[in-house]
Amino acid sequence: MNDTHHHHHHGHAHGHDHSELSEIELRVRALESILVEKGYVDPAAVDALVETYETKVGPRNGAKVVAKAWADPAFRDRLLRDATAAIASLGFSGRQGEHMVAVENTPQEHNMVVCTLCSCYPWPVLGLPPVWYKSAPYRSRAVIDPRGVLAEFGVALPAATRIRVWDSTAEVRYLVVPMRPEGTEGWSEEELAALVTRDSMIGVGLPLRPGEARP
Amino acid sequence: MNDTHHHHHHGHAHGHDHSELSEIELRVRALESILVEKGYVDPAAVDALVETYETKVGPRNGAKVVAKAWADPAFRDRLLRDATAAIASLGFSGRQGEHMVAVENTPQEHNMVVCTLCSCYPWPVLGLPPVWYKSAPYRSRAVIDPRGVLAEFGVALPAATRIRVWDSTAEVRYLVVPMRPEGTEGWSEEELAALVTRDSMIGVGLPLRPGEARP
Amino acid sequence: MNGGQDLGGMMGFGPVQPEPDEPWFHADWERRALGLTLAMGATGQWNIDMSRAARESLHPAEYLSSSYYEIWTKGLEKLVLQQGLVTTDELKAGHALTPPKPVARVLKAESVPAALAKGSPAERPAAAPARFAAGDRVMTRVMHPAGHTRLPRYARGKRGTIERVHGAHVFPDSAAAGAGERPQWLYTVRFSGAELWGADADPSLAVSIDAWESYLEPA
Amino acid sequence: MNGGQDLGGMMGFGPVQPEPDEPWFHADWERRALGLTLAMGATGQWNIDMSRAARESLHPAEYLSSSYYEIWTKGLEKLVLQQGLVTTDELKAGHALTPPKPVARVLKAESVPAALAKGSPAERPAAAPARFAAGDRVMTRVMHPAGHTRLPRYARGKRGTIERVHGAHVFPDSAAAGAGERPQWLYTVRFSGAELWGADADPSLAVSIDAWESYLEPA
Repeated sequence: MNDTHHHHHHGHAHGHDHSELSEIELRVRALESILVEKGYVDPAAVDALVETYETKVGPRNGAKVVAKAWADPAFRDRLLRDATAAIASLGFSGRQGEHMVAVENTPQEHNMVVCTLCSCYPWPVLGLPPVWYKSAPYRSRAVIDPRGVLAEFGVALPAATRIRVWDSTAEVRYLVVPMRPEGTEGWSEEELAALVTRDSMIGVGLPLRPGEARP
Repeated sequence: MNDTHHHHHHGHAHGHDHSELSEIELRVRALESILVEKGYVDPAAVDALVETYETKVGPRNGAKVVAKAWADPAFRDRLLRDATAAIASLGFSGRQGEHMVAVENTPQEHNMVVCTLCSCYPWPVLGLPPVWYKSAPYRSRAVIDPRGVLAEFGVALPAATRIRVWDSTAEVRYLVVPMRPEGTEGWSEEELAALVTRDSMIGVGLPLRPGEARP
Repeated sequence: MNGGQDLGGMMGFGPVQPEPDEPWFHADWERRALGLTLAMGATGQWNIDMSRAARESLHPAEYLSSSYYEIWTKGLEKLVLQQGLVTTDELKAGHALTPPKPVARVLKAESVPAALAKGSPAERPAAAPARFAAGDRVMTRVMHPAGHTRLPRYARGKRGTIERVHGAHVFPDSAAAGAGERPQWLYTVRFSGAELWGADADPSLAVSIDAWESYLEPA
Repeated sequence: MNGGQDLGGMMGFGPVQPEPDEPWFHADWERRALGLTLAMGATGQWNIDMSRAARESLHPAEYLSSSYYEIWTKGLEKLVLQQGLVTTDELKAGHALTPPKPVARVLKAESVPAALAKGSPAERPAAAPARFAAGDRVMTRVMHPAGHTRLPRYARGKRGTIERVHGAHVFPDSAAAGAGERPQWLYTVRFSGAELWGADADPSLAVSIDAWESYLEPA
């Protein structure tokens, strides 16, 4: 176990030392060899699955959804009423997005999404979750100390803003629709989408403002 | 961390591999060197503390208390009314036994002691706690599944017997007075004390019966 | 089960630490762990609730000291062993030593896009009308099952308000045990921070969970 | 804090495993860890509640994967660092590199028997009459303090009965924070298994905790 002196960093693969990485690498390799040899798994299917999530699905999908909701009031209404259908109409659907709900930030209420029990996340619109989303610090604190978590992301909301945390305990997946930044009147959906960060769609960040460089 | 293949054994020093023992050995040695060099600790005092708990204090103290309670009704009454004083009258007192409560098993109710939050234990009467008492399996399950725990100690109580678990969350320490075994009429306190196991004074065991060998 | 996965409200893990670059994968084994987990899921030998139950049954110290792809890998090992698809000797050897067991499906590369697009919807026809409607006050059950459940500890025995009615969904507590889908109405239940965490809670906080009907009683 | 130490009702740790021989110590470092912890406690630089708080603040994965003497050792390291008695450089070097800080007492070998016999009683004169009496029905508070507390999670927001009144005892939530002893009446509070664990609890089970007065409200 982790007895390195004063080494209290846990739960991140990149925090592990080399010998442990080798251990898990060997374990995964062994598993793949067995599963392929037994014919349960087509290694080309594994390649295709990995390639899909590494290159084809990601938060630009969600940004298009949000930008359209900002630009098109009828789409926004459909999105808030039936997010699964509205998102599918843009071509995003399927695994880990079968039952979508979109929740809209307002000056009165800020939404934030977590999965305290595992790592539920809306893959078709956001891609795979980042390490921190799946790790104990976020999962443990989002429901009890969301302002403390937001502060670690550099977000300070007005004290009067209510914070609404959605714990994804079922197969429903939540997409936060952040508030449209000021100064974007008349912008195209493409221009708007460039302001929509992944963090803003989880609720741990705010969209970029006009002129603000993507971090 | 512990990634040894299928090595799921945690929380016992003897379950750790050699390299880890060396790590903690080095750590303790470093700490002692510093504390002694700085004059905070007298190494002879450390020796004396260890010697006390290794050779002078142990569950035979508690067995004497229980045997006397069995043999002497007036002592039993004093023990149940003011255990700290009654136990001190036999010469057992001090650290981790400052506030004692004795709880008596009956055919109707069986008592069991745990410290879910750390390892609180009545040192003057039982000595240092065993590893299992301080470990997660016992601490987690004693309060929710005491019959399951008792089964692992080979104890099966009648379904009608109530089980009363004492979680030692303060500086009060609990000593279980088990039921006196049948067939011990007229026995001396010394003879009776030989039947009183440590486990029976925690509530995870029963006293030996006459003729039963000490396990 | 009250295992290492039930993290809501726990403390002591330190700050959230986003990575500056946030790569999708940190090493190739993470890619394979993802792909193998999804491909084996496609065999139909288990459902998603069994997968979660397998991960949750890791010793809590192991769960909490493992990265998520490590948890997936260890969970996948448990599942293939439980289902008799792989033996412990094979895991040790790193090679097949026994004949394969038949599985319902093997996902082929060309079927990947369709399989991902289809997903695995959890909604099912409802056998009865919903017991609760939006606005109803409910109380979550106090329950500590040894098996899988999706009612987190922090939200047990708490009063909240039904906010959304989602339809009847596969009941994980049953599906994880291999006892059938037994669909139940699913609700979003909203709680105040004070109800969950006490008087010292952030007064601006509300938290919701998605809760199956049998987790709830009228309040 | 809701740390790794709060184990009551958790699952997944496997069976209780008594050792056949049950040695007091498994290696000499365990002897030294015990002796050093007790000897440093005698310096008066911290109280028992601070010791517990230090151990509980270990990362939960570390807490749950450490043996108890390891936990004590790591807690002692935290305490000597917090108190400025030792520096991190010294821990790394394994030797003193800076002058000692004055401490209130240094325990000498000849004083060990008397110190152990004296112990550290936690009872204090009561400033006010006890609010509750044996037989009273009480409700434990829902609270999730970031600091040290001795009200376990499983017993928060639960109805029970006062069974014993122990006198006024040092209040750990305060003492651990270095905010003074602030003694409070201490009670044994008894709960039914069903109150703590729900309808599926062992019907023959009752559990008690020892609870300070501010943990309790009339019910």
